[in-house]
Amino acid sequence: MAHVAMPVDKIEPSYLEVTTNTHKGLLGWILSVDHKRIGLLYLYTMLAFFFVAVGFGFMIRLELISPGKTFIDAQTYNQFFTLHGIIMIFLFIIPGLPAVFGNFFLPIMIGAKDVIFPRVNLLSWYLFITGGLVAVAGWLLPGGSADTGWMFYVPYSVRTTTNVLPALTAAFLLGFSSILTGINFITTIHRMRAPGMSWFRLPLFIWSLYATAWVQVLATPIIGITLALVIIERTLGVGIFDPVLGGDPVLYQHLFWIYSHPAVYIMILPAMGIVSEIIPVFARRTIFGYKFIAFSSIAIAFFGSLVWAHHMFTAGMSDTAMFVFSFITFIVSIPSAIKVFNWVSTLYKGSIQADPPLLYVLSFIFQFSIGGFTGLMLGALSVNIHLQDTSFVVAHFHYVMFGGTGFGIFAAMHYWFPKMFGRMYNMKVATWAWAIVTFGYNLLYFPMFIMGYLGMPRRYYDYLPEFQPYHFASTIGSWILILGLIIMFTNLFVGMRRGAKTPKNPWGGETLEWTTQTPPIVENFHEVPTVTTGPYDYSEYEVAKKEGT
Amino acid sequence: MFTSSSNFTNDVDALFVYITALSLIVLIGITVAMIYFVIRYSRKRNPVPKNIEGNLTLEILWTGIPLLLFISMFYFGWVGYKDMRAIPDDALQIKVTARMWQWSFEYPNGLKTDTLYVPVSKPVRVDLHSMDVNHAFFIPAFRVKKDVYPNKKNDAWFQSEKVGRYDIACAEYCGLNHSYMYSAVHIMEQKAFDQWFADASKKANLEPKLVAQTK
Amino acid sequence: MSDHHHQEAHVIEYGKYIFIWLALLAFTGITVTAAGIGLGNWTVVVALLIASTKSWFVLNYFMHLKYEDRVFKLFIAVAFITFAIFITFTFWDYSFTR
Amino acid sequence: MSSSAPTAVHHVHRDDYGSRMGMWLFLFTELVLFGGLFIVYSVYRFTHQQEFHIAAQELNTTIGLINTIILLTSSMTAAMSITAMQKGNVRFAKGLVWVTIMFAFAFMVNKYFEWSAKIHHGIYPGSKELLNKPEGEILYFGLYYVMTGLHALHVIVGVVFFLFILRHIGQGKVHQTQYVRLENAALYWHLVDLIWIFLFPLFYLIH
Repeated sequence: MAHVAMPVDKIEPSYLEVTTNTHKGLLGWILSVDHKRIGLLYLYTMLAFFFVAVGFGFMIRLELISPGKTFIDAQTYNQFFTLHGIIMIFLFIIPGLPAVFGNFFLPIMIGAKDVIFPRVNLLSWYLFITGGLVAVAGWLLPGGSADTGWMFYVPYSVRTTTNVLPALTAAFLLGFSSILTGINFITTIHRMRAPGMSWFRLPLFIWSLYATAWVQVLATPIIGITLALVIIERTLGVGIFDPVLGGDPVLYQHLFWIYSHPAVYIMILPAMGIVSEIIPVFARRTIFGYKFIAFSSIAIAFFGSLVWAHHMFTAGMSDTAMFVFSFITFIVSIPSAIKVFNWVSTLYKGSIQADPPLLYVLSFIFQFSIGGFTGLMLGALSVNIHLQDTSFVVAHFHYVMFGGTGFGIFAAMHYWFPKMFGRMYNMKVATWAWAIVTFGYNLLYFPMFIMGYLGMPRRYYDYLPEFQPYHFASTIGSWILILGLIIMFTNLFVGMRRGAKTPKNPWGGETLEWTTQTPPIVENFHEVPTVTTGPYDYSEYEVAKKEGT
Repeated sequence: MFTSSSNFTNDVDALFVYITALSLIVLIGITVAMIYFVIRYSRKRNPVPKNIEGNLTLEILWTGIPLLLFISMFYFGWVGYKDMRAIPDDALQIKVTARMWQWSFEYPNGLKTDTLYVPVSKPVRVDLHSMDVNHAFFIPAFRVKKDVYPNKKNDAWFQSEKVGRYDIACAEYCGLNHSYMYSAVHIMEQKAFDQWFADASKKANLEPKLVAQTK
Repeated sequence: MSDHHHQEAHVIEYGKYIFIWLALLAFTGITVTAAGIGLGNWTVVVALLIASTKSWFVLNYFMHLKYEDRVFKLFIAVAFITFAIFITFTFWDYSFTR
Repeated sequence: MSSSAPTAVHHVHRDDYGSRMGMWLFLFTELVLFGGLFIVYSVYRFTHQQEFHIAAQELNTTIGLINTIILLTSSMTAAMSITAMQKGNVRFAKGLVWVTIMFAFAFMVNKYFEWSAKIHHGIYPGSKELLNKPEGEILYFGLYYVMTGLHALHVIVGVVFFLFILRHIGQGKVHQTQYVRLENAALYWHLVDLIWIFLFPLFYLIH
C-alpha cells in the first residue's frame, strides 16, 4: 500500500496529548470531536458496561450451579438475566466494534483526517452514555429493574410492575446513537476516501463496516418505533399490541425481530471484517478471495434482513411464512460459509506468526463455525420446533455473539493496541489469557447445547435434577472464563501504562493505519496519502526471496 | 437422546443427527486445516509466503456444495414440520389453558384436570389458549412445542408411542415462576385410560363419555 | 459510483414549483373524489397509487432528487426496497391461513 | 492520560454534497420509523377491515383535506426559499421560510381543533367510550393518535429547524454560496409533507 513520506525519527505529540478543543483533562476528552478520542471514550464506557454485564452473567451462572435457590430469588434472577441481555446487546456488542474500532480506524484506513460529521459523532457518544445511564437508573429506582428479558415481549412487558420504561427508553436512545454512527460511516466512506482508494482497494474491515452501517440506518428505526409504541402503550394506554385491547402479540414479535435479527449482523459483520484484516497480516500474504469476502458482507446484510421470523417458528405463523423464512435462513448461511473457507485458505502457504491477535481469530473461526452449524439445526423447521426457547438457542447465539463477535473484539483489541496506545502488552501473558478464555468459554457454553436438546428451557431459575451435571460444568466454565478475562484485561491495562514503546508497524501490516505515526497525530496524516495498490499487498516478501535477500 | 416416545421423535432426531454429522465433518475439516496450516506454514518453517489471490473453481465449489446440502436440510425440516401441522381428524381434542404459572386441561365432556392423561397410540390435539401473557406448551420427550397466546388460537398435536409419564414445560418466559410452570402428561393403556376417565368424570358429575369429535 | 465533486448549483425557477404545486393539488382532488365514489376493494389501491405519484413529484422536484447524483437515487431505491421487503415479508404470515 | 499539551486546530471540511447525503440517510431512518407504523397499520387494517371502515367515518375529511393543502403549499414555499437564496435574494428567502413556518402553525392549530373535538366526544386512549367499541376501532384510534401525533411532533421539529436556519441567515452563516443547511431543513420539511401524503388517505379517506 501507499507509503507516505514521513520523518522517521521525529515523533510528534499524538492524539493522546493534543486535543481538538481548548479544554484540558477530562473536558479535553468528552468535548473532543477527534474520532480517535471518541473511539476511546466508547472503548472505556463500553468496557465498563461489559464488566457489569459479565458480573450479572456470573451471578446467573452461580445461581444455576445447583437446582433450587442457591443465593438469589427468582425475581432477582429474572432481573439479572434481563440486565445481562440489555447491557451486553445494546451497550457492548452492538456498539463494540463499529463505535470503538470503526471510529478509531475507519478514517485512518481510508486515508481521511476524520469522519465527515465529527460533531454528530460526538453526539452519538452522548446518546450512548445517556442511554446507558438511563438503563442503570431503571435498575436503581424503586420497583426494581425490568424483568422482561431483553426482548420485552408484549403483553408481559405491558403488565409487569418493574421499571420497564427506563429500559425501553435506554434501548431507544442507544438505537438512535447507532443510527447516527451508521449515517456518519456511510457518508464518510463515500466522501472521504483518499485519492486512489477505490472501492476494491478498501480494507475488508471497511467493507464490513459499510454493510453494517446500512443495516444500522435502515433496520434500527423499526425497533425505535416498536419500543416507543410499547412506551406509549404502557403510559397512555393506547391500544397497539395489548391483546386486551385487540392487539396482536405476534405482530410485536415481527417488528421486534425485523430489527433484532439484522442486529445480529450488526454485531457479527464488523468482527468478520477484523478477521479479514488480521489473517493476512499474520500470514504475511494477500487475502484469499478479496471480492468474495467483500460481497459476502453485502449479501449477509441483505439476506440477513429477510430472515427475522425464524425466531418465531413456534408462534403459529402461516405455513407460507414458515417455508419462506426457513428457506432464506439456509441461504443466508452461504455467504458466512464462503468467508470461513476463504479465511482458512488465506493461511495456506502463508508465513504465519501465531501472535495473540491471530490466536483470537482462530478461536473466532472455530466458535463461529459451531455457532453457524447449530444455526442450521435451528433453521430446519422440525428441529427448530423442538429446540426453540431451550438452552440450545442460548448456546447457539452465545457461540455467534460471544464466541464470534466477542472474540473479534478481543482480537481487535490485541491487534490495534500498539497503534492506539503506542505501547505493547506482554505477549506471553496474552497467549495464556487466550488459552484460558477459549477453554473457559467452551466449557461454559457447550453443555448448554446438550441440555437444550434434552429439553432444558431457557430463562429458567430452577431446573430438573437431571440437568445438574451440565449446569455444574457450565458454571465452572464461567469461572475459568472470568479468570481468563481478568488476566487478559489486567495485561492490557498494564501494557497501556508501562508496556514497551512500539515501532510504527509492529506486526507488518499493509493497511494505511500502519503508515502513520504511533500513536497517530490528531488529524492522522500531514498529507493525505495517495493509494496505489490493494490493501493486502505482501508481494515484497516474495520478491525478497527471489532476489536472494 | 430419548427412546422414541412420540410419532415425531424419530424424525426430528434423525434430521438432527444428519445435520450434526455433516457439520462435524466440516467443522473438523476446518479446524484441522487451520491448525495444520498454522504449524506447517509457521514463520520458522516457511519464511517466504506465497501470495494466492483466489481461485474461482474453489469459490464455486464451496458455494455450490453447501447450497445443495442446505437445501436438503431445509427440505427434511419442512417435511417434518408438515407432519406436525397435519392434525388427524379423529384426534382427541383437549383444550389447554395457560395462566401464570399453571396449566389446565379440559376434555371434550368438560372434565378439567391439571395433569394431562391420554391413551397411548392415539392422536391428541391440544387447543392452546392463554389467560394472561405468552407461554409455550412444550413436551420435550415428544418434540412438541407451540406458543400459547392470549387473543390468538394455536394448536398442536402428538401421538405417543410408549406408556409413561412425560414433562410438560412452559418454554416462553412468563415471569416470576416461569421455571415452575411444569405439568405432566400421563400416557396410559387404552383400558386404564377409560377407567380413569370414567372415574374422574363421575367424580365431577360429568357424563363419562368422550363426546364424538367434531372439527 | 461517482463520488466526484458536484458543486454547481441547479436553480429551479419559481414557475416550475407553482406548476408542481398545482399538480399536487389536482391529485389531492382526485384522491378525495375517488374515495367518495366508493371503488370497493380498489379504494386503497387507488389511494396508494395516487399518494405514490404525489410523492414522486415531491421527491423529484421539491427535494431535487432529479438533479442529484445517481448515488442518491440508488440510496433511495435501497431504502424503499428495504421497506417493501419488511412489509411483504410480514404479510407472508398474515395473508395466508395461520 | 494527560491532555495538558497544546491544542490542535481541527480543520473544518466543507462538503455540501456530503451534508446532503447525510441528510438523506437521516431521512431514510425517519421513513423507516414511520414505516414501522405503516406495517402495524396495514396488518390491523387487514385483520379488522370492517371496523377500520366504521371508525374512519368519525374523522373529519374536510379538516384532513385543509391540512393536506396547507402542507403541500408550505412545501412549495420551502422549496422556493432555496431558489431565492441561490439568486441572492436573501430577504425573499427569509420571507418564504417565515411563510412556511406560518403554514406549519396553521397546520398545528387545525390539528389542535381536530384532536380536541375527538377528545370532547370521549374518543381518546383509555376512555370508556373507546373501550366499549370493538377491538378494531380501538386499534384504529390508537394508531390514529400515535401516527398523527408523531407526525405533529415532526412538524414541530421542522419549525425549530427552520428557526435555526433563520438565525443562521441572520448571522451570515447561510448565504448565497453556502446554503446547504437551508436545503437540509427544506428536505426535512418535505419529508413531513411526504408522510402526510400517505397518512391522509389511509386515515381520512377509507369510507
